[in-house]
Amino acid sequence: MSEPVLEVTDLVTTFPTDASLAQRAEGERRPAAGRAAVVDGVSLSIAPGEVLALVGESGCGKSVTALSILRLVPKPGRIESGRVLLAGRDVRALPISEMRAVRGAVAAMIFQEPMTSLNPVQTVGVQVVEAIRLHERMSAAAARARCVELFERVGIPDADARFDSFPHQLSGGLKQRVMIAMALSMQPKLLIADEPTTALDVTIQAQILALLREVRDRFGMAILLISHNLGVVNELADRIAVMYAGQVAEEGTREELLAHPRHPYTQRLLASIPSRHRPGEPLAEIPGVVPAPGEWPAGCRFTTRCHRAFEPCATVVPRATPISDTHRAYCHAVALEEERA
Amino acid sequence: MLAYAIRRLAYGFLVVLGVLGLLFVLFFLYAKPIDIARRAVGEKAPSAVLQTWIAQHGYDRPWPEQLRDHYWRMLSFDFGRSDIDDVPISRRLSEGAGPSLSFTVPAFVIELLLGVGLALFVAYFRDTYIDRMGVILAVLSMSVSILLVIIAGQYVFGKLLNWFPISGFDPDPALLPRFIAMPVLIFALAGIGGEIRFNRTLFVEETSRDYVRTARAKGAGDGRVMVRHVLRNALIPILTHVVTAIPFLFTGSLLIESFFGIPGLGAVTVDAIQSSDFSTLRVMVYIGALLFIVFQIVTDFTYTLADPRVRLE
Amino acid sequence: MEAHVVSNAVVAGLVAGALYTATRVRKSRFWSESFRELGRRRPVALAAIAFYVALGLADSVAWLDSGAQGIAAHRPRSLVDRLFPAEFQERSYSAPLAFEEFYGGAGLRFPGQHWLGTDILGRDVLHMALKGARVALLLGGLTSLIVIPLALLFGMSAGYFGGRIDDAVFFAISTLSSIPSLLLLIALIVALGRGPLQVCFAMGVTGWVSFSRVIRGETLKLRELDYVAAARALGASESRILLRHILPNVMHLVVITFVLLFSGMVLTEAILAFLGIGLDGSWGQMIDQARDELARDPIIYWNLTAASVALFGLILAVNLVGDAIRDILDPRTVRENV
Amino acid sequence: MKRSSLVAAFVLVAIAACSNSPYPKSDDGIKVRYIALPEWPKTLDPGVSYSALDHAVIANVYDTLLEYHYLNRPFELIPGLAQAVPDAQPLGGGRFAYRFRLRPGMRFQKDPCFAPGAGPADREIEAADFAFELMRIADPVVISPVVATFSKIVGFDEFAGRLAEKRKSDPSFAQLRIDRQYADAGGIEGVVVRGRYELEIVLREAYPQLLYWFAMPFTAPVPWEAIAYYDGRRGRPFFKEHPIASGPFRLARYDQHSRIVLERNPNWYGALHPEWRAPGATYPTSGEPGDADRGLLPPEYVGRPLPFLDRIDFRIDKEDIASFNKFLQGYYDASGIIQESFDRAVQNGGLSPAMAARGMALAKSVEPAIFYIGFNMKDPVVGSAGGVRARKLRQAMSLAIDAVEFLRVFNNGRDVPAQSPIPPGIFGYEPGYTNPYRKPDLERARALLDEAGYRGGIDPKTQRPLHLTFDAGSPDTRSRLRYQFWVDAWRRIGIDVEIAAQNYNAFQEKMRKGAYQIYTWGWIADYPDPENFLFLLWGPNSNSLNPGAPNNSNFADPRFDALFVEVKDMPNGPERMRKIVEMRTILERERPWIELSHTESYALYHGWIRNVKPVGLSIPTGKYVDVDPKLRRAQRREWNRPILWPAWALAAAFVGIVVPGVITFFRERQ
Repeated sequence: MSEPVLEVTDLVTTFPTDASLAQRAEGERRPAAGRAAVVDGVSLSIAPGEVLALVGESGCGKSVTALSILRLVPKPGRIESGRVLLAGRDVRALPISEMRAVRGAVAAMIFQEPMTSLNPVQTVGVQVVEAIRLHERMSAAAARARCVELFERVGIPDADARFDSFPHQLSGGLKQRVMIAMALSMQPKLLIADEPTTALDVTIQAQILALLREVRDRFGMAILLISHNLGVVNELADRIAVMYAGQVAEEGTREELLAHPRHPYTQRLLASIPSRHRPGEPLAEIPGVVPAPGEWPAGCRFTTRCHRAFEPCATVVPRATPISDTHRAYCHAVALEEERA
Repeated sequence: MLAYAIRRLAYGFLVVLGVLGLLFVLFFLYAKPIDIARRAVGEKAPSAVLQTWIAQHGYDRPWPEQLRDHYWRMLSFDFGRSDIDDVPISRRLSEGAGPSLSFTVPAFVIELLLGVGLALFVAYFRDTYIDRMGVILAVLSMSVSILLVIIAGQYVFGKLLNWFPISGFDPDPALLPRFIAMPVLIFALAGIGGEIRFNRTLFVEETSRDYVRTARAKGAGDGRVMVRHVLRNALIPILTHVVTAIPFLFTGSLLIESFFGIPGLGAVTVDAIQSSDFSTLRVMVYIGALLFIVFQIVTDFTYTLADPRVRLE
Repeated sequence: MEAHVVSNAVVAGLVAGALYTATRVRKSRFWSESFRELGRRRPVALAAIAFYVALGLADSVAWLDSGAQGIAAHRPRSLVDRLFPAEFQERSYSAPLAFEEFYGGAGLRFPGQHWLGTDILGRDVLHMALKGARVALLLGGLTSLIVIPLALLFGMSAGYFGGRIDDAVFFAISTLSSIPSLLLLIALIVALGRGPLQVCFAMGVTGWVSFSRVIRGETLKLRELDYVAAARALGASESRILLRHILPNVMHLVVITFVLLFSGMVLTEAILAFLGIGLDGSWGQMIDQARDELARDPIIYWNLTAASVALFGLILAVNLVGDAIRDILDPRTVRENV
Repeated sequence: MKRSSLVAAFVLVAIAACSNSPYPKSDDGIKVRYIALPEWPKTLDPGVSYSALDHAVIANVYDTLLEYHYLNRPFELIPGLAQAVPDAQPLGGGRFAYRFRLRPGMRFQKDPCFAPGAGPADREIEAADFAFELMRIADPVVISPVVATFSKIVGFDEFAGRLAEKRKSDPSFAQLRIDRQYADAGGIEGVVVRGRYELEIVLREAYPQLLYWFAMPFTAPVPWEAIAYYDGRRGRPFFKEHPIASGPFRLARYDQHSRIVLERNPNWYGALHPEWRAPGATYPTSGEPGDADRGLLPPEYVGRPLPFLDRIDFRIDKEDIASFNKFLQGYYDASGIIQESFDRAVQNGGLSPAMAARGMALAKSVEPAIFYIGFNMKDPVVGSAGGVRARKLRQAMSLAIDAVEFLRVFNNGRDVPAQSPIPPGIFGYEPGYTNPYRKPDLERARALLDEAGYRGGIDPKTQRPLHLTFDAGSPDTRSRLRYQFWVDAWRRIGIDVEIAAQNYNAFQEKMRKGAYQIYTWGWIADYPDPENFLFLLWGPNSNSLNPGAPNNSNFADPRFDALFVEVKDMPNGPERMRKIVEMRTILERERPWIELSHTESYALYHGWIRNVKPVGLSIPTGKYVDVDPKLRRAQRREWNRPILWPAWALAAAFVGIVVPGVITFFRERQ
């Protein structure tokens, strides 16, 4: 396995708890000190050309993890601890000027809502050119040519005309393509795609996924795909990491996880996909609700909703139990099974 | 676009006619011709002279005729003479325009720049004590009457610290800055509270938008994000708010010119009020309305520059 | 009918009206919750406004002293007046809590009892400052009583019926609003004469413009909403829709706009006082009379400071409460319309 | 960060660049006198302007046949453009003639109007120019305020009639050149021009006060060319904005609303012919006793040719507080003392030590003026129609007003409490006389009220306090305070007086229709003669007879009117004094007025200005005064050093508050 593009170890990102947030909104001088670790000790790594999917219900911290990588956590969030190695450089140690050089050049990001992710009062061309010229000195004409070429590469028809149109003149799919073009403008080593297809209708979704696959294959670019849609993950991901309540529950290759998931949460998650469900049986669903940040049980955070929870789960935080050299799960039950096997 | 322009100008003209109509009614409510004559000619004049003056100025004609003449003269900018000292009002306007603009324009520009600049600065430091302090100062400055700001300013800067002349005016370029320094300072600071507060709320709202996150993801620096993205998007509401600040130019110039002895349009208006010289007052109101309408139309057109989404149908 | 009897009646009416709205507010969850939220956010400013209102109302309740004779027998004294002894007047200036006159050091008729000193005519500054509250509230209150019903009538009908009514009202709004408000105000007062009624009417006209524009805009939006269409489908008459559906949804805007305009009006009155066409006994007039006293040496500050602090206090409180109300009730619409 | 440093830099630059001097550096070396005018002059036309303010400007521009001696008191006429002060020559039929002889060789200032199109030219002053000005006063189009006075000249009104008639009958007549119009209308019979330098004025009746009028700008020489040329057409100014000088100064700059500048007139007869040593062109050699030790007869000035100043610079400064402060900073050379700063300037009657230390001088003088509250005698309640009851009411109200207290509160004790209409310094004033109804006595006032049938101030008809209205025009806040003082005074005796302030038109309307009860008015003397005050109460001058006449009280007492006719033409002497005393006792009893005060003018002068004597009447003082620019510049610099530490404190505070916040923000940032 060649040098990983991204290596995140024990990342912890905290936000003030809801209670202190309410007091802050009201202008309280000293909001309650409580901060909850929305991302609590997440570790993951991606090799060049590899697609890692980060899966989990909404609110499990997958987006915050992604934003933390580029240090884009919105206020009042804060990265407390952990190491983020991006192409061998520790992102958290970088001064702001160098961090800016990393964003867009070493790692780039596209978002879920293409409708609102583009500046409405600037043409799409200008916005892509800005992405280019932020990192490379280049004449306007050269930048424009580069941008048109990028538009063609991401499949935007008559790219030169589109250069001068405004975001509100393009469809959702075209806008997402512009976002991707913008992300690819400096051939970054890592592309973070936060729910890239969720806001698009199905036919466009397929085209965007095909584009992402082509990007991985042609440029050997590592992709961190964030999604709650297991169908999309199944199509694109090489490896999958399942997150629950700020922690990685299980991690492994696509085949391992989809064929024989071991962590109870992953199992129930897969079971609730309609397409895999056998007709006649009631749809499987997970009882209870994801606990709010800061109100997590001491031990394994899934314990309150886990059908295989037993004595240690409530008090002891599960450690990673290796199932194969690429497959791990953080669950006492799985650890027990492995001991016996 | 052109169709919209024509329609907008036509509507603007209709409003001008409305304004003139209102002024004519007010004028007639105000004075009977014999009073105006006596005021212009003087209390001691025999009634014969008064009648000739009334005939000369056409106040004895039936009101529809006077209405038509009123519209015709106002629209052709022939403002006639002041009731009090018979000086052609148009000459008074041209003499007064210079001094008035010499301090209202710089004050307006400074207020706009500071208003946007400080608001951006405070919005950038959102939820820090700089932000809270900025808002508090803005609300405080809005709650102080401009009358007090002028009185205190003249007393402190003029009398105690000897920085600027207490009052007075001289168009000579070498002397002009020292005369308009305090009026501009006071005028800009008086209106800035409202501007900062209004702009700050706009900027805070824009910074939470998704495209700002995209810009930062691209590696854009904070300064660039605030100006090229946040400010550009907040431009339209700022433009509309700026238009509403124009009338404030008149209030400010009215007070500041009489306190600082600047012989501008404000001073002429105050003099017209205190000596009940309605013919001059009428022209001042007319010019004020005209400027306001023109400025509103101009602002409508700048919308398209500021925001491509706006289609002027 | 004596003036003070009329004012007593008005006060009674206002208090009754306030009680009635209080019961209505307690019933509707939306309003009671907003009010509690407002109380939590700006307790001090709310208390300040309550104090000013109470002061204004107290000052409007007056009656004749049966015992007095001569001219005093025919001078009704209000609750606020009764806080001070009758004929509570010195010969001229005296410093706060002073025991002798500011000039010449002669003895005072009420030594040490003038908390904020006396003005050039020897009148007690604290007493005048307190009486200023009534004038400010009269200005704000009276003008709004004229403006709100008119603005609702015109604004809603223009917004709802559209067509010619809307054109006419919109034309009136653009005509009036294209004249700088102070100049329009002055032209009206100079034309109609300088009494308090004329000033309030003139303020009303300028206030009406902003009010009706906001209401027209909101009604235009509400008219398109589905629930209005639904009501019409169920056969509700136009007037019923206006009263039952549109009016309640516009009331929160009325509250917000009123608060914003109130501070504007009181500040404008201070400028009118300087131009000599303001209201009698207002803080603006006190400031204008006192503005030359800064030049005296040693400086006479108490007259100007008392009036300025009183004026500043009310305006600051109203602005703070105004902000809070706007954030609570409806952050978005108001910014575009006002 | 960079934006805040930008703002701080801007403030500092602004302060460094500006000094607080309102005048250019180039002015420092010149002999220029700076004067503050509280209002902008309405007109500079000598035939029309009647206010002391306008005269302060044009008295230095228009010379007149006679002038007042600068120093002698009581005022004494000396020859100006005329060679001598004429005496009245009685002619048959009660007529009197005055003959003036001009000095040949006196010229108007150079001006394009004398040779239109050919550039500035000038012309000799001739007797016809004086005749032309008198005809202008008669001309109805000019609307001069002093027509009534000059209609005493034989043929004056007839000329005006002929002129108006010709203009109405023949429209082309009005297009004729102005001097031809006057010539075709036959001129004024009583104004005879003999040759180029002799002028004779013939009066229909005795009017010794006429000579005083020939010391006022009304009768200054006006060239017809100026009237014809400056008609406001084709961009040319009106004549009322462009005076043509015959005096020591001429108009150099006229911004009506901000600044008026006069500069030395090279064509003035005093400059062209110093050898004449004309009384109007040389500094007086003698004066009033005490003038010498007041520094008004210094050897370096006595007998020297005038004027001493190069320029007089008038600035319109409406806020009297601001102009007084600028005077303290040295930017005006002299100033009256505003009520607010009186105690700093004057202590127990003399200059305060602080002011003396700055080298200032204080000049006190009583100006011939009277301010009073008047009753409208036509009103049924307060007027003569109310008979004895009304008179007792007026007497009671007069006793309620304490003029000394009023002056103490509003004028820092300045001004002389008035006992009768005639002010000090004018014949007929008796310092010892005290008016019994002007000594405040509330008890007697209440007693008089009871006698008048208003027991305790209650009006029997309405069973409520007697309600009267005090009519004020549209008073500014300060004058409303004064009226409130009087209302409070009357309230103490039970009368409820309401201040009726309405807009200007309504006020004028009420005055015309006589629908007013109480009012306040003031009168400043045109010339130093008791007639100029008593005529304010002369029956035929009643406002109700012809609008605008000065007798606003409509006071018409037959005995008083008869005495007035006798007194007005009598020379000063015991006989005239006896009749004046009798008139005074009538006023004492009838109380048409409540006399308040005679103006006592206090003026402060800086050390660098010399030969200044307060005069009151419109006398050309500009040519007698001198200035020491070097001393002025030194003292100004010393008094106006800007205090800059607040600027640094402000900048430091701004940085101190913002910077820590910024630093912590960036440190916290990810």
